[in-house]
Parts: sequence; structure tokens; C-alpha cells
Amino acid sequence: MFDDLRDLYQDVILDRARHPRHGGRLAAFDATAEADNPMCGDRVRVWIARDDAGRLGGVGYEGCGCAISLASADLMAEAVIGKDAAAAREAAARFESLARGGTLTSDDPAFGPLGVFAGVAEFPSRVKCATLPWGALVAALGGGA
Amino acid sequence: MFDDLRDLYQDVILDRARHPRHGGRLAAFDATAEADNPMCGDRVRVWIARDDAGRLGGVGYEGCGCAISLASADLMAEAVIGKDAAAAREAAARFESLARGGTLTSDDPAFGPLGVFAGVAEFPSRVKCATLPWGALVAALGGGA
Amino acid sequence: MNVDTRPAAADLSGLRADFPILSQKIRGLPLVFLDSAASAQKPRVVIEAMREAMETQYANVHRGLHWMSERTTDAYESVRDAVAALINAASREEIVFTRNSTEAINLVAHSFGRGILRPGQAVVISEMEHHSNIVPWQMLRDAHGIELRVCPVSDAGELDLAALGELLADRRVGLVSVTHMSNVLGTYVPARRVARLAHEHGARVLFDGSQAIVHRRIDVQAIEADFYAFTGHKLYGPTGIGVLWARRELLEAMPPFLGGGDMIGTVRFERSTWAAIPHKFEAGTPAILEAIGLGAAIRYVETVGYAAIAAHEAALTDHALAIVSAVPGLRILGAAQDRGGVVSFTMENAHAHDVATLLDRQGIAVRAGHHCAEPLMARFGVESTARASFALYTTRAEVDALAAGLHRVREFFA
Amino acid sequence: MNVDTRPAAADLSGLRADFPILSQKIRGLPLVFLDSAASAQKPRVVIEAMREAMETQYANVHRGLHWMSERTTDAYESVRDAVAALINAASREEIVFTRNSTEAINLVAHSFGRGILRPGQAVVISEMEHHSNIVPWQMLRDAHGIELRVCPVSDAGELDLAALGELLADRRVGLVSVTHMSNVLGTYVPARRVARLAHEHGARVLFDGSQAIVHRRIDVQAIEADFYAFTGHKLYGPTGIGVLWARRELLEAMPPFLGGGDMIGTVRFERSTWAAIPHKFEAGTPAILEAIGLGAAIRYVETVGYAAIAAHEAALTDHALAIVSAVPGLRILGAAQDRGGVVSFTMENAHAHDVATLLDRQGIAVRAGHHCAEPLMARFGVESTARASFALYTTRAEVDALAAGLHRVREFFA
Ligand SMILES: Cc1ncc(COP(=O)(O)O)c(C=O)c1O
Ligand SMILES: Cc1ncc(COP(=O)(O)O)c(C=O)c1O
Repeated sequence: MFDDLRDLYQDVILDRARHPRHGGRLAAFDATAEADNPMCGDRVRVWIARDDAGRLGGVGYEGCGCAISLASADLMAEAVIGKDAAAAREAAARFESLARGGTLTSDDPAFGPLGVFAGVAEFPSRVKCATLPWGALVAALGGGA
Repeated sequence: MFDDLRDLYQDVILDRARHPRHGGRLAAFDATAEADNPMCGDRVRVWIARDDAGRLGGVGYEGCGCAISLASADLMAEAVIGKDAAAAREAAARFESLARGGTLTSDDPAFGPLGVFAGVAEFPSRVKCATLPWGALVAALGGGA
Repeated sequence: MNVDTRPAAADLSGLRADFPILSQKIRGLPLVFLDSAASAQKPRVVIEAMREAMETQYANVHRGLHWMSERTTDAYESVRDAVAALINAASREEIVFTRNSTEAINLVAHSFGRGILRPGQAVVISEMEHHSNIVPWQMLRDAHGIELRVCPVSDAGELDLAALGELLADRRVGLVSVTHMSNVLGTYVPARRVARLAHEHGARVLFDGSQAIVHRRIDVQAIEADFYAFTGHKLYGPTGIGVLWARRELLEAMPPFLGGGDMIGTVRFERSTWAAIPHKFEAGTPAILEAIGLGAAIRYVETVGYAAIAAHEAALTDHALAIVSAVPGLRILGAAQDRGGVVSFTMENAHAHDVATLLDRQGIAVRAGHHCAEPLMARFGVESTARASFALYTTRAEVDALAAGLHRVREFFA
Repeated sequence: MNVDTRPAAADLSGLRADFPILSQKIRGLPLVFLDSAASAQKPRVVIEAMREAMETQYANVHRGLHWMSERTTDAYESVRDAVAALINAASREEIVFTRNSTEAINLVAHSFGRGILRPGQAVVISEMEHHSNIVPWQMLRDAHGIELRVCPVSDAGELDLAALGELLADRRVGLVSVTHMSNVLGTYVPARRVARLAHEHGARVLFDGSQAIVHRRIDVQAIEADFYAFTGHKLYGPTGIGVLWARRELLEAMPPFLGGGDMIGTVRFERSTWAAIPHKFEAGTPAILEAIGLGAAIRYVETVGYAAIAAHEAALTDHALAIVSAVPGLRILGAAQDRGGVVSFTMENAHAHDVATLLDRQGIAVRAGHHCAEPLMARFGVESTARASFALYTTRAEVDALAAGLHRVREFFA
């Protein structure tokens, strides 16, 4: 019965939602921002800390949301740590396109483990769940470089 | 083609609309009031003068309206001159019932020449035209006796 | 739940055929639509009434002297009589058509709120209000210097009447505006007691009847209300039409809300005058076709009968409470004595969204989120819930499907 | 009328079959419906789109995670794209759904008027406005200390642009709000010239496009508008749905109008935040089915094509002006160079109501009264007029029937 749901709730998603690796706020951080989904009330806050080279040395998050948004936050943190702001923003744009069913495919090497979110494109009302933490990240990155 | 319209536009109505007997404002009067139909912009003002016995010694009106409302004003004036306030109010109530297609019939002797307005009941949007001057009369009569 | 005191469940299963949409399949599965509290499905008579109006008898209302316009005006205005009869209003002039409940409440917040209430007075709402009965009062507070007071609800999800009395004690409250039935907890508020309490303290009372009127007959005079608001699309009618009822003397005293065609007496640039009620509050071309649809919906509900609807839904709700609460890890919000057909719940280890998505995959439509009642979510310490809600066309088999579906969801996230 | 410069009349007679109501008989006579400016009849595709939604794909929008709600949300939101494309809005977020034009203008009067304009600033309207574009500004004037200025129209029924320039000269005008096409005179206002004049003097400009958009393609960017309002039921759509378009930066700066579900970010009793545009301005359950109907109407109009509609109606209007003005004692109001398909007139010795009633007896539906434009009636020294108005389904034979009918009416009152 739930076979096609495995497209959405891939094991890695269920696993990350249950056992996050990057959850929690950072003790020392350079910026933080929150994003929320007014339609359902979910929200997530992201903290970022830059290293000496200006790259993202640490990323943390806290929030209340569904398995999709929690797993997305955790995998996002993993994906952007070590990137500079421009590369993180680019990753956010790519992720948005993936989640909305754009032309990028999930096996595009640029995605790595984020490819597991390709399935949300078929669940229009869940797309926002997946993109929510990325919205907070971009807000935390702010206008600068 | 207009045969059934003769029910509405009886000759006496066309005649009164064209050649009113009681049109115009009274030089000396005891009360005056206006009624309007916001849906179409028609309005009529009625003046009344009481005689020594408290009866309606004079009734005049001025207004801008269709043949139905002008003829109604003129025949109303004729019908209520000489009546006291209570009788005039009663006539107004009877007229309203006639125009709305109530149970009174047009040959009821109480109506006299007003019976020509029985036809408006079939033209719902014209009922207000016929009752407009009566509304102004009742307002001019005020709350007292 | 004291099942014994409830009337016997009416068998309404024959009515399902009146709702064309209910035979739809979702991903090959029969549709189990348990989201009627968000918006109900439409019986064929409603669909046909709107179609027929557009095909045989349509023109703009009130301003026409021709056949089509007269007939359409009659059809539109006759729905006002039907609404007045439905809620036992003292007169048809007390019925104002709006877009929905939300606009009805905003109308009161603007016209009564800015026009009659004075800065320094207070409005009381409750912790279990829909945003539509919160935000208009916040906007009034900020624009007009009105104090906003919030009446708590108990852990069982009932209005705290003692607290309400205290909030009213200083007699500065001008209006108590509360839901008649909570869209999250199902709680029915004891309307007449609330009204009397308000009146004893010099306050008017508005009931948000968006949910309440779907399940039970409402008599606005019997409950001693001053304002009553509801929305057509939850009462089996179309979208785009709602109702504000208010006592005549209130409507007459209140300034108009929106300005435009149909609500005027005369218009001069210097000054305009207003039409008599209810037209004073209906600016512009009204939702003519939607009123006609609502009229058909009211006739439908009256034909089925509120007694049968209430008995049917009470039985379904009892059954749902029993079998849904038996799902391990499931917590139901609210346990009011007097409740209507909505059941909100959370599930351990599964977020409400995930529950809803997994139910949807089984063809079962429930709502998940804050249900436009964020403060109530905060009150119960949750971010969101899943909610199943019942209508006259809901069957016991659908409630069973819900419970079975929830067991499967639990396994998925186990 | 310079007939030679008009495009050749398109033959749209085949389209009549698309409108089921047009085959109705009125008292045994074929219906000659010349009251489309009050509200247009609906093509079958609109009726079917609404029926189909209710029968196969309906639930509340935005808040659902289930199949029906997702599909309904898609259908509803896709109409926003269709409207944006219809009027060439810069983005879909600039499209706000309202009940009708009247509500759209009231929204601006409240949110822009009270939120952005400052007491002491002025709003300019014109002598030929519909009450819906007069009364909201009077209410704003009285509540918020805004001055109301009125731009005159010439005897030909054209906006006096020199006078407009003078009204703007002191740069205290914050908004010019004028009709794009008069519902009485048929006059099209030179929108871009008005917009530039307003902008040069630091004012924003709103066009009431209720009539204009029915007859010609509107490009809100080309005319350099700031706000544009129109109403669905005149554009062959259902009642209960209208549109406000405004530039993004204006919508973003404006405070919300109605409060409730769907327009919020987060709700706390102390303070709430608002959703992004356009949702900030759409409180409560929207007119979902009506938006779907409007979407079908827009597709229909686009399929017929504005070029064909405009050419057809221009030819009808020229013909009507020629043969109606030939009826002895008949006076036509307005003689604008640039005009759409409405013809208002008075008849010697016959009041407009009587004219309308006698035409109705011949199966011909025209409107009579002040057309919600009392100040314009005063400007032309009349109390009321009769008005014939044309739609894409109007035929030359119907215009001939009108003229013949008017000759008979004249005889009746001779
Ligand atoms: C020019 C004009 N403006 C505004 C309106 C009001 O439209 P609605 O009644 O749909 O709000 C109309 C039509 O009645 C109109 O013709
Ligand atoms: C209790 C309650 N109040 C108000 C509303 C608002 O109704 P609408 O969105 O039709 O205005 C709803 C439903 O959404 C509700 O359940």
C-alpha cells in the first residue's frame, strides 16, 4: 500500500528525521534566521558560523516540523558545511529546482545525498516542507557575499 | 403587442401623468416629506395642509418619476383630500396591499379610481413606483393623529 | 462518551448518491473524505440550482426593470427569507450576505467596532478561536484602541465560564466574540449561558457559527445572540457566500462597511445617504449565483433534517473517538461534554503532515496543520494536529477506514 | 461616428449557441438581452467548469495535504496566472481576488487610503464615476481627513484633462481614481495620458476597469496604471469574484484589509504577522469555485479574441447610435470620440422606467435608472436614462429590434 510513498519517505529521510546529525543551535555563530510556513505553522531556525576563509564552518538548526523538513535540514547542513556563501546559495537554488520537479534529475552528481528529495515534486503540498530549511539558510546568509 | 400593458398603463394613468390635477407644492402647508427609491433615483415630495377640523384640506406633490408614480401621486391626492390622518393612513395601507397583489381586489369600492393600480402587482419592479408617493404622504402625516 | 443518552443513529447512507464527487476515486482508491470541516462537498441540488440559474434565469439584481432581472432578484432575495427561517431571525432584514464567515466578522469589527465601541472598551475572545475571529479584533485593537481579552479554555477544551465572568466584571467589555463550535476540538460552547453572562455585564455577543450550524439547528433568538456569522461552503453550499445575522437595532445603528452600488440612498459628492438594512451592508453586485446555491443547500439540509444529521454525526463521532483513541501513541485533543463531529489528534513519532500524507495515499483525506488556530495549538502545547471531520454523508465504514489507516501509519513510522 | 476607420465587423453570430440562456423566451418572445453592462450572460464553458469542479475536484485550498485539496489549490491558483496574463501584470503575486470591483476599490480605499495616504492629501475622482468609485472615497474623506476632488467631464462626456491638470497642480493629490470606461456614456478614458499626468504630479492612479476590460484588451503596464479593478460577472464569469491588480511595491507597502485565515504569517494574541502578497489581502476561504469559473471565462474570451470582440461591438455601437438617435424625441447621452458598447438615452414624454417596461413587454431587456451614477445624471440634467449595452453575443438584428421597439414605445406615449 505504501510502496509509492517510499519515493517520498526514503530510508535516509526517515533515518535523518529520527537521528539528526546536525540538529541544535550553535553556541557561537555569525548569523541566524528563521523561516516558516504560514499554511501549516511549521518553522525552522538555522544558525551559521563562518571559518577564517569565510566558508561555512558550522551549520545548526532547530525547528518543529515533519520528517521531510527535519531530514531536509539535516542533509542541508551536511551539504553546505565547507562551502562559501555563493556556493551555498547555488546549492539552495539547485535544491529548490529539484524539489519542484525542475529539469535537474536526482542522479545529477551535484546533489549527492540530497537526491533523495526528488520524490517530493509529486507531492505539491510537501514541497514547502523540503525547501523550508533552505529558505532559512539563505536568509541567514543575508545579502552579502 | 402592448395589449397586456394596458393593464398597467390604463388610460387614466397615462392621462393623470400627462395632465396632473394636484401637482405642485402648497403655498401654505402644515407638513411636508420626501420619499425616494434608491434603486432608480426617483423621488417625490408631498405637502399637506390641514383644515380646521384636522382633515387634509390640501395635498400637493412634486417629483420626478415615471408615469406610474406621477399618476399615483395625483390620484392619491384626490383620494385623501378631506380625510383625517387615520383614514389617510388606512388608505395608504390598503393601497400598498392592492399594489402588491394582496387579497383586496381592484373593484373593492374602497378603492374607487385607485383600482387602476391593481395591474402593477404583476410588475414587481414597478410596485415601488406606485407606492412611492404614499410613502411620502405617510411620512408627512408623521407619528401623531 | 455517554453513548446511551444519544439519539439512535439515523441511517443516512442513501444520501451519498446525492453528492456526485463521492464516487470519485483517488489514485484508484475510493475517496474517504474526512475534511468536511474545512469545506463540505456539494449535493447535486446545489450544483443544479447554480447551473439552472445561469442557463435560464440570470441578470443583475435590484436595478433592473426587465423580466430576467426581476426573476433573479426574486431568487436572490428569497434566499434571505430561507436564511432567516433557518436560524429563526426576527426578520429577513437582519440577514446580510457576505463572502464568508471571515468577512462577516470583519464587518462587525469595522462597523460595530469602529462605529459603536469606544477606545478603552474591550473585546473578549477565547483561546479556541479560529484566526478569523482573532485577527480582525487585533486589527481593531491596534487601529482603534480597543483592549483585547482572551478567555481561557480548560484542558478538556471547554470555555472557562468562571474566567469569562471575571473578564467581564469591570463592565468595560463591549463585545464577547466566541466560536459556537471549535473547528479543532469540536467543543460546543453553551451559547445562551455565554450570552446571558455577556448581557448581564453590558456586553453584546457574537457567535462564530461556521462549524456549529453545520451539525445542529441554530435559533439565534433562543440562544439570545446579538450577532451570528456563518459561511456557505461548510453548509454544503458554494464558496463565495456567507451570512452575518445581527439584531435589527444593531444593524441600524452601525455605519456601513463597504461603499458602492446598492448600499446607497442618494449619492451627492458632498454627502451620500445609506440604503435601509440589509442593503446598507451589501455594496456592489452581490454573490447572486452563490446565494441561489446556498438557498438550495439550505433546502437540502432542511429536507434531510437537523435531527437526523445531529444523531448520525453524534454516533459517528462516538465511534471515531473510541476506535481512533485505541491506536497506540495517539492523543486526541479536547474532551468536551458537548461536541460536534471533528476529531483532532497527534501521533507519537509522526508529524501531522506525515500522517496526512500517508492517509492520503490510502485515499483518506484529513487535514493537518494548525487549522487556523495557532493560539489553541500553543494552549495544548502542540505545533499542529491531524483532524478528521464528519458530514451528513460520512459513513461508519469511513471512520473504520480511518482507524485502519492510522494503524498502518503507525507501523510505517515505528 | 467615423465608421470608415473602424475595423470590419467580425461575425460572431455562431457564438450565441455557447450561451444557453440566449435561447430562452420571455413571455413567448425571443430574449433580446441588452443589459450586459449590468452583468453578462455566461457561456457553457463557465457553467461546466464550475459544475465539474463541484462534481470531481473540490476541497478547501491552501491548507490541505490531500489530493483533492492539492488539485483544487492548483486550479484556484492557476487562475491567478490566467488573470496576470490577461492584463499583462508583471507577476502573479500582483493579482488579488476580491468579490467584485466594489470590494477591490474599497480595499484600496482602506489599505492604501488609510495606510499610506496622509490626512490633508487629496483623491481625485471624476463626474462620471460609478457609485462604487465614489462612496469609498467619501467614507475615506470622512474617516481619515482626505480631500475629495472631482474632475469634470465635457458635454461630449469626455474627461476634462486640462481640469485634471489643475486639480493636480498643488501636488497634494495622492491618488487619481477614475473609470477606464463609463458605464453610462461608453466613454473610454485615455488611460496612459491620465496615468502620466498623475505621475508627473506625484499621484498614483487607479482605473476602474469594470466595463473597459469587457470590450478591449487591457495591458496594465502599457497604460502605466498603479491599480486596476474589475469584476468577473461582467466578463462572462460568475458573480462573487473580482480582481484587484496593483504594483508589487504598493501591495507590499499596504497594510492588510480584512483579517482572518489564509492572510497571516503567525498568529499570537499579542501580535500577528502577515502572509506575503497576494495572500495578505485574501482573508478566509476564497471564492474558489468562482475563481475557477472566472478562469474559464478568461479562456473563452481569449479564444474568441479581443480583436474580434472589439470590432464586432464597435460595429454594433455605430449602428445603434445611428438608428436609435433617429427615433424622434430621443436624446443620447455622451458623444465621446473613443467609446465602448453602451448607449444611454432619454425619450421625450416618457420616463426611462416606462420605456424599459414597454421594451420588456417586447422581450427586450434594457436597464433604466441612474445606473449607480447619480452625480453624472445631475451633470447631464437628467434623473435617469434607459441604457442598452452590447456583448460579444449581441447581434445586429437585436439592435434593429431595439430601434423598432423604441418607435413603438414612442407611439404608445404620443
Ligand atoms: C464602471 C463600473 N464600476 C464599478 C461597477 C461595480 O461593479 P460590481 O458591482 O461588480 O462591484 C460597475 C458595475 O456595476 C461599473 O459599471
Ligand atoms: C470556527 C471557524 N471560524 C471561521 C472560519 C472561517 O470560515 P471562512 O474561511 O469561510 O471565512 C472557519 C473555517 O475555516 C471556522 O472553522
